[in-house]
Amino acid sequence: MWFEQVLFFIAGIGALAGALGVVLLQNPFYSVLSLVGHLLGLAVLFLLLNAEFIAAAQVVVYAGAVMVLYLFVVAYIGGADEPLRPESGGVALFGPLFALAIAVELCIAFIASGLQALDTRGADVARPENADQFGSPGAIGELLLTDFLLPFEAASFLLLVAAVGAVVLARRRRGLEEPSERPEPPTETLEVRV
Amino acid sequence: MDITWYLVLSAFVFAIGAAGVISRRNPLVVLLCLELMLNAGNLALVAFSRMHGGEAGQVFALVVMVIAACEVVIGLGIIVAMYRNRLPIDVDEMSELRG
Amino acid sequence: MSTLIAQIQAPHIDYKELSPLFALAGGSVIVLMVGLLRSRFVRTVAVPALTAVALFTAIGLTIWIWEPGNREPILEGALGVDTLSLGLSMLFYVAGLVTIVLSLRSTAAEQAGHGEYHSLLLGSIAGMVVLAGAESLMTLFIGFELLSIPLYVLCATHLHRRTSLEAGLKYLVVGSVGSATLLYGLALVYGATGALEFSEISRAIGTDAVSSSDPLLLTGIALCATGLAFKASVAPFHQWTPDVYQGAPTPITTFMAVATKAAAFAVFIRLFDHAFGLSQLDWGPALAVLAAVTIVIGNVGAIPQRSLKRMLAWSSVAQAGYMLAGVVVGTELGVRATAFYLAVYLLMNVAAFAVVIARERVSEHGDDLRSFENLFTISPWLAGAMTLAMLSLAGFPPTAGFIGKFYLIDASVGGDYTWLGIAIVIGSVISLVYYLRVIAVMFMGRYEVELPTIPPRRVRPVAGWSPEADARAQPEVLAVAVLFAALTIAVGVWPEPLFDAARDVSSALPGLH
Amino acid sequence: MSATSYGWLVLAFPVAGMLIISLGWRLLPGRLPGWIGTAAIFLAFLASIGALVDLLDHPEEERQLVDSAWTYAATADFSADLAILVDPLSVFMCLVVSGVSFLIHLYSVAYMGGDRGYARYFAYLNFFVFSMLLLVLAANFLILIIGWAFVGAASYLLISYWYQRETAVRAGIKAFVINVIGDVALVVATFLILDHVSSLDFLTVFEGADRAFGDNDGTLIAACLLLLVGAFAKSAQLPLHTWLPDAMEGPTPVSALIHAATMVTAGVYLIARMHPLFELAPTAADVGAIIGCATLLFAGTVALAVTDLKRVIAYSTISQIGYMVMGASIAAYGAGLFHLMTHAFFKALLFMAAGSVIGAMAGIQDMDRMGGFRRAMPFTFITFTVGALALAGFPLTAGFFSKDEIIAYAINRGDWYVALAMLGYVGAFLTAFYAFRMVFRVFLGEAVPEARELEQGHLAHGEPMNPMTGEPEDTDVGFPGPEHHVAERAWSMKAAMGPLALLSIVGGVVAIPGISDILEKFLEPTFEDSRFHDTAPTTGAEVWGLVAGGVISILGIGLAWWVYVREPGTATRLRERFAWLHRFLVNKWYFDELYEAMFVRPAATIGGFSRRVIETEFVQGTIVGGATGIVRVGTSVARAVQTGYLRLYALFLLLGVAALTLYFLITSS
Amino acid sequence: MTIHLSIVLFLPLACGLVAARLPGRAARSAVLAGPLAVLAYVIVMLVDFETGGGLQWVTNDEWISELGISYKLGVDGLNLFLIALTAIGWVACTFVAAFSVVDRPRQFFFHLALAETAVLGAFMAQDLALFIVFFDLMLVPFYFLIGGWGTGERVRATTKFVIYTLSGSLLMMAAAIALGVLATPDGGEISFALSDLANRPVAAGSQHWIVLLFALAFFVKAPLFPLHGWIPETYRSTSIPVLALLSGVLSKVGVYGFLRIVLPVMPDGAEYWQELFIILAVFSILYGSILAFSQDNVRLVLAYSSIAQLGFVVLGIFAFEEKGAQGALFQMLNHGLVTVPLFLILGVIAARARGSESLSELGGMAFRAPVLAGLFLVIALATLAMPGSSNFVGEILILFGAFENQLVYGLVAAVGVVLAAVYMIRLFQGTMHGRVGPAVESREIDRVNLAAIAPLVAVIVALGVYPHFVVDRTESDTSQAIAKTHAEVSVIK
Repeated sequence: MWFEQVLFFIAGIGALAGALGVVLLQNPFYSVLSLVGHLLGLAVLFLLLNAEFIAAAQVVVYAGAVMVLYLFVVAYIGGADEPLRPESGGVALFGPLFALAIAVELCIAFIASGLQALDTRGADVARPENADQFGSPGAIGELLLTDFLLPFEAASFLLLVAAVGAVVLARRRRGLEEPSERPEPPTETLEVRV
Repeated sequence: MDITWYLVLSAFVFAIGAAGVISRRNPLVVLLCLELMLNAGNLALVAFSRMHGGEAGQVFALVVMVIAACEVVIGLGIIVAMYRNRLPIDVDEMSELRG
Repeated sequence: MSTLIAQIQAPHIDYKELSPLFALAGGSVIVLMVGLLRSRFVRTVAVPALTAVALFTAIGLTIWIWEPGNREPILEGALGVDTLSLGLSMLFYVAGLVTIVLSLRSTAAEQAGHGEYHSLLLGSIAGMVVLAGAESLMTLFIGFELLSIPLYVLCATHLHRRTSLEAGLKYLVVGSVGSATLLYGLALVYGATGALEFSEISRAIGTDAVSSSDPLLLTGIALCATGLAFKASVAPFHQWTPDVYQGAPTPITTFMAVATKAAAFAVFIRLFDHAFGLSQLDWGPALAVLAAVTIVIGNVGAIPQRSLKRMLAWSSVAQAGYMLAGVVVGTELGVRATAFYLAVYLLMNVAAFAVVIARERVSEHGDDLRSFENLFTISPWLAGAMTLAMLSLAGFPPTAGFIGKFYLIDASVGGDYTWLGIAIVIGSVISLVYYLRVIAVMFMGRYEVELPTIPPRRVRPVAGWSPEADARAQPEVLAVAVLFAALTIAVGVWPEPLFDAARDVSSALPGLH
Repeated sequence: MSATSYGWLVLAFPVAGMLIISLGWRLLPGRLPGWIGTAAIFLAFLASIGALVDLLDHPEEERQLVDSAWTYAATADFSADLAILVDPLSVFMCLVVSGVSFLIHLYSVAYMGGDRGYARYFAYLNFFVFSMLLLVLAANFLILIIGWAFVGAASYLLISYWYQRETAVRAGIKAFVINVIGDVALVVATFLILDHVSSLDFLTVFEGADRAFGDNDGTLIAACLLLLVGAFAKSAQLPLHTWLPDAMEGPTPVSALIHAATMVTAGVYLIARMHPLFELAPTAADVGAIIGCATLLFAGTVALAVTDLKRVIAYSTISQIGYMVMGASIAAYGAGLFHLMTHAFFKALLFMAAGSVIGAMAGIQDMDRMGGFRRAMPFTFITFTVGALALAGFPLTAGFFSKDEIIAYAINRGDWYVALAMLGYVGAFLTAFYAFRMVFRVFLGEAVPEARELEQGHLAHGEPMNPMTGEPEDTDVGFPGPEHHVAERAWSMKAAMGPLALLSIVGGVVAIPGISDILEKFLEPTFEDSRFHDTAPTTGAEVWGLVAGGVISILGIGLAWWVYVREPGTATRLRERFAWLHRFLVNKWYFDELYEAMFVRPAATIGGFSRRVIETEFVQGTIVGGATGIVRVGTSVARAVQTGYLRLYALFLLLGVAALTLYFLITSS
Repeated sequence: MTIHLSIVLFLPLACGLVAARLPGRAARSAVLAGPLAVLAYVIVMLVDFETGGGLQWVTNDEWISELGISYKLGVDGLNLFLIALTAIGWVACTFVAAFSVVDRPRQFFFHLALAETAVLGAFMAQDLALFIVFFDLMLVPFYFLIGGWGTGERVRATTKFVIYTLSGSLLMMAAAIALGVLATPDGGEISFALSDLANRPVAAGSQHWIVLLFALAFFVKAPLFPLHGWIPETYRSTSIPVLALLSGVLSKVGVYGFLRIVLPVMPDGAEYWQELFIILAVFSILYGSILAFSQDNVRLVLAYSSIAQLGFVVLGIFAFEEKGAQGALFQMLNHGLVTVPLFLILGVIAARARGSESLSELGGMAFRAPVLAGLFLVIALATLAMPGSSNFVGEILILFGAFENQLVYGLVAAVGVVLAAVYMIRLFQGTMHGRVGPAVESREIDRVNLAAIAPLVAVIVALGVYPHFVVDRTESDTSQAIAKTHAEVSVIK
């Protein structure tokens, strides 16, 4: 199965690179773009895992719509370059360190785990011809309407709520542009005993 | 390819996202990093669903995408509101509440 | 295609059991629509009224479907509609009602638009109900987000106020990190057990498929714990709490303080004491340590606070620690104690926050301690309510707080976590410093009371300059304060009913000893 | 009426007097309180006589009557009634106490006439008499201790009666504390006895003692020594004597009554009362004897040097009680009590006379400032001289018989007791000397201005001042008050001193060797069980002893005459010659300084130390401060971490995740 | 006749509530009504009390079955006289307060009344949890009374007082719960009723630490060295009537707990710590006395003297000997009876010295106030356990009890008796005798205080004449309380 392996490595490296790009690129604009790359890489990986529908959704909805939204906002507020701040040394140093630690711990968990299945290519998901294949839109759709009806409905409701929220936050209002009308309070310098 | 490979990959994506949240100051990028972390979760879910041979994980992943989108929307909304209030778009400037 | 449709047999939907959720979701939509009407009356009176109606309906339905004992989850094992979820949902509803009342004159509602404001509130409550009833990992996560996302917005609804936005952003970012961690944990659990339903998971754990202390499983549990601990603001995942509580509009703070915590603990109980029950020996000690740390951190953190909201935030951290003790022991008694304390916690905090709101709306010091100077002479009722709330939080008899602490210590001792009981005690001793200070300020005036120094920086007392300050007298706030203060006493003297409720709640979980 | 009911009456009258006076003090005009008090005591005296008469009706062996009013306190094996024991000893004491007290009350009626606290004075005085009678009538240890402490309290109150005098106040607390030490010793002794005999009643204990304790049993010795401590504290024996000289701060009648005639002799009574125990523990008894002997010598020497009139008498009291303690300790109970009685007579007399003199001196007590009062106040002169003669044991006076009987007993006991006897004679010589040192210096020689003024017929009124420190005082409280009195002018004082003078002369008749042994016979029932019953000296021996004693006392008086009258300069020359000795004696052997250094100052130091160091450093600093410190540290940490920087929060969140995961990985199999 | 303890218990609170609504004059009488009614009830109790009859007038109702907490009240020899003490003390202090100028009188008297209810409850409670409830409830009114009507650094003082006491009592709560849980047999219902706990012995091992935590709470309350850190500030800044109750009555609740709870329920634990506690007690006696006579402020003299006095009480209890326990119980009553008037007199004195309370400025007051001096004298002599006072009976019983098995400690404690004489006489002379102090203008005691103090003095004297009245009624129950403990005889003796 060399073909699959090659594809995995290409896609995996792509995904990792995209992720790193998000973090390391200074201009948010480029960060967004590299995230798109990352998503595409993931999509390929999903395909390798026989998740066609998810892969498709990933590309269409995520890499497409959501990222466009991002780009709009970036454009709206003008994504200025931001140097990775040198002075907050503690954060700059420990952040990656802890992140790495977590990654390592997770890997240890995967490797040390007693589950045999981890070291297989996964269960046999071959199905009879007339039925929907594993991960196909039909299968997912069926699940959404049967087993996972509640999450499905809840998710839709969540989308509604999120929309409302977005409206609340981003709607233009009178008096929002000019700074708040009440005067700044005097700086309090009470001297009180500790 | 063994499932473990995918999981390890997801673990590293998760870590990268976390590192990004910690080290980036631009809230927009911070949101992107959050996306990364969620995607790592997605990858793990899909991988596991492949491992167990049930689509539940995939459906979960789908739901997560929805949720991720919602978070993005709200996040962007807050950022826009900040921008409207002429607040600096920099998480380090948002440190009035402390102590 | 038609054949395909034919194959799908739609799941049986038990509308009776889902009715409260429908009430909430429907309510939120209706409120949203009504809120679009222009008339001021509609927006300021009808909308809150409708919201209240929705909540009362939910309460009524909940009582209607109330049935103790362990019950099968509905919708293919997605949602558990049992006394555990129903009982705690009651707390959400009450918290929601309180929030409505407290927001009546709040400028936050004005700015967000009453319709949106209230529909978001209902949405969040719906999320809580889902979360409390979650019987599968997916439901859990979705409920988690459905509860959080509206809150992110609500925190930021004081769009004029920088701190409000700051609170919103902080809550969003840190919260998303938390939920991402939770998600990853859920993924790992799914991977380890191959199931999403809690019942399946608990069945899977310990079988030859996965041992009760498999690294993958435990790592998953660890990440889940982190996520939930974050929501329950358990140290060291508590840091967002003070900032967000302080920055958010006070009615929302009230709601978060009481309802979110309840939801978080609901799912804590369900996930850990039910799904992961078999690994209790593994996660018990860890969570116990977390609880102890939380108790200490929360209490010492509250001592130097001048902003009441901030102080209450820290104290809520400490309280989370107390309640976690009830979860840790993983016994039925523990569940009862936690549930009981959640209710008591609601009473005490609502009373306290109501007084804070009443003050910050009239005093130029906002929620700073100084706005409580000699409150007793200014408004004895407010002072009385605050005093009772503080005494109860500090655990003085004959208030509910005393019974609650007693119950928790009882549980932790019964669960062989005596040292945790001692930790609770030590925590309460430390807490006296700041609770008593509030009382002293109200009754004995500040001229002798030692106030903590404000942090060494240019400080702008948040609420002191919050738009709340220009509101008029608020009888409804006073009423809330007095009512809940009275309840703390009532429960303290006659806790039996609440005990029965707690007993029902705990009866929902099978296999607890 | 039975003897016991007389006994209750003896107690009742003084109480009644006290209550009437103290509750009605506002209403009682002029000297009425004084008369009420005096009457009360007189009735008590009559009641004692009644008791005596009734007791004599009983046959010898039935002369120990106990009567209990009610259970005072009873739990477990501890049980005490409020009960009195009427037996010859207690009746004898009652007679002496109430009799002398009556006369002194009579004296005080006039003497204290000018004092603002007149009613308070008599209330206290009645309270004292009541306490003293309770002490002697007590039928068990608890009641004894109560009386014991009551007399201490009364003495305290009367010592610092002129409470605006710093010296009086200080003397008061000194006396009180030393008395309490005695009380505590008694309590512990009582416990030891109760623990073995499991009873508090005297008679039961005395019967059970020889069964409960072996001969010279260690515990019993301890108990008896503790009893002795109690006795010494009360009777001002070494080393607990220091309070008595200071007690002279009290009004002179008080010194006469409490600090000479009655209370201070309670120690002797105690030893006599406890004789069954002491005889079982001879070691303890010997200790008592030795200390008594030491005390009588020590006090005698000091009395030679001190010039304050009242203090000289005080030291002579200490010394005389030394004789009694010695006597009682060597089983010469009769003799000891005999001397107790005679001493009560002549010492009270001496004090009264001294009081009269001090009155004439307008409150001055220093002998160096006195002289030549012979003509000015003849009555005082005579009575004082009589008292001095009795004190000096001049042949045929009361003191002559009583003192020498004790010494005779000592000789008769043989072996080393003889040494005690010899020292007793030395003491007798000193006594005779200082007794007449007073007489000669006060009444003979140049007449001082006050004396001459008195001869002109009016009393001297000096500036009111503290006789000790000489600092001026306000007259409203503190002697001499607006006016003051001398025997020559107040008949009641005369009426009190006359009988005493008579008794000092003829008091001896109750026990003259070979002629009368009334006292012996009367006390027989109490002491018949004494194992030294037959060691009483023969009449012949006693007569020889009397001769020796007489000679010695005459020699002493003669020497005093030679030093102070014949060659007036001698005293000063001696003083220069032996300056060091004189300083040593004038400073009372530096006992006060010693105690100051040993107890008072250390206590103060410890107090200061604990206040400054333990309280502040340990209790407040370490315990309180430590706890708060820890909390404070935690607070600052929690606050420092709460930086408000979102990214740091995320950082800590991740840190938590990492740590938690790590823990779980470690626990995982 | 039957006495409903609940009525006795809640009467003061009821009257306090009523008084808080009435106008000034009526309020005063309403305020006095509560304590007086309680006193009347108590007198009936004393008459009606059946000697050696065990628990009497028991009220026993379910309260919180879930937690096994029952509302059980009862009176026996152990608490009969402490209840009486509470009643008397409150009458006296409320009376004095009612006739003196108090700002915000209604609040003040409400808290005073609440405090009486709490204290009575703590004494009557026959259920461990109920005891703790009242034990903690006591703090609330006193927090306000000290902080709201005190002087000087009052808030600091009251905070310190409450935190100090509560840290003790909360630990005790944890220990109590542990006790209840551990005592519950498998399948049995948890119960905190003392009668049940006494019949459900806990393993000696766990008794040890439980007793330690209990002792912590009680020693803080008493207080005993070294847990008396709250004493100086609190005593300095508490108003007189409150302080009289705080020192005279409240301090007894803790030591009472030993007799009521610790010894009967956890004898092994008590024995385990006997030596340590006795040492603490003896040290407190000496330490308290020494500090008492090296203080200049009268309040502090009394403060430290009470440390010494309670040291005696603890010594008596932990002698594990009938006489000792008997004396301890008696001494609790006596100390309360003398402390309350002592503080009231201090108030009178301060009123005559322009508020000065330091011995260096006082003195010579007896001159124009003989009655005051007389009362003070009697009380002072009683305080220093003058033979003939009931304090002496108490103390001698304690000492005898200590001598029985702990002779050496007993002897050391006996030194404390002498020291007591020193500081009390010093106090009496420093205020009444000596030259008239600079700040003093000597006036006779006023009628109100006279009316409050004289009866107390009468009681003191009466008990001195007939102490058996108390001993007789308490004897059987005290011996019951210590029956389970066996003192191991220390090497000496």
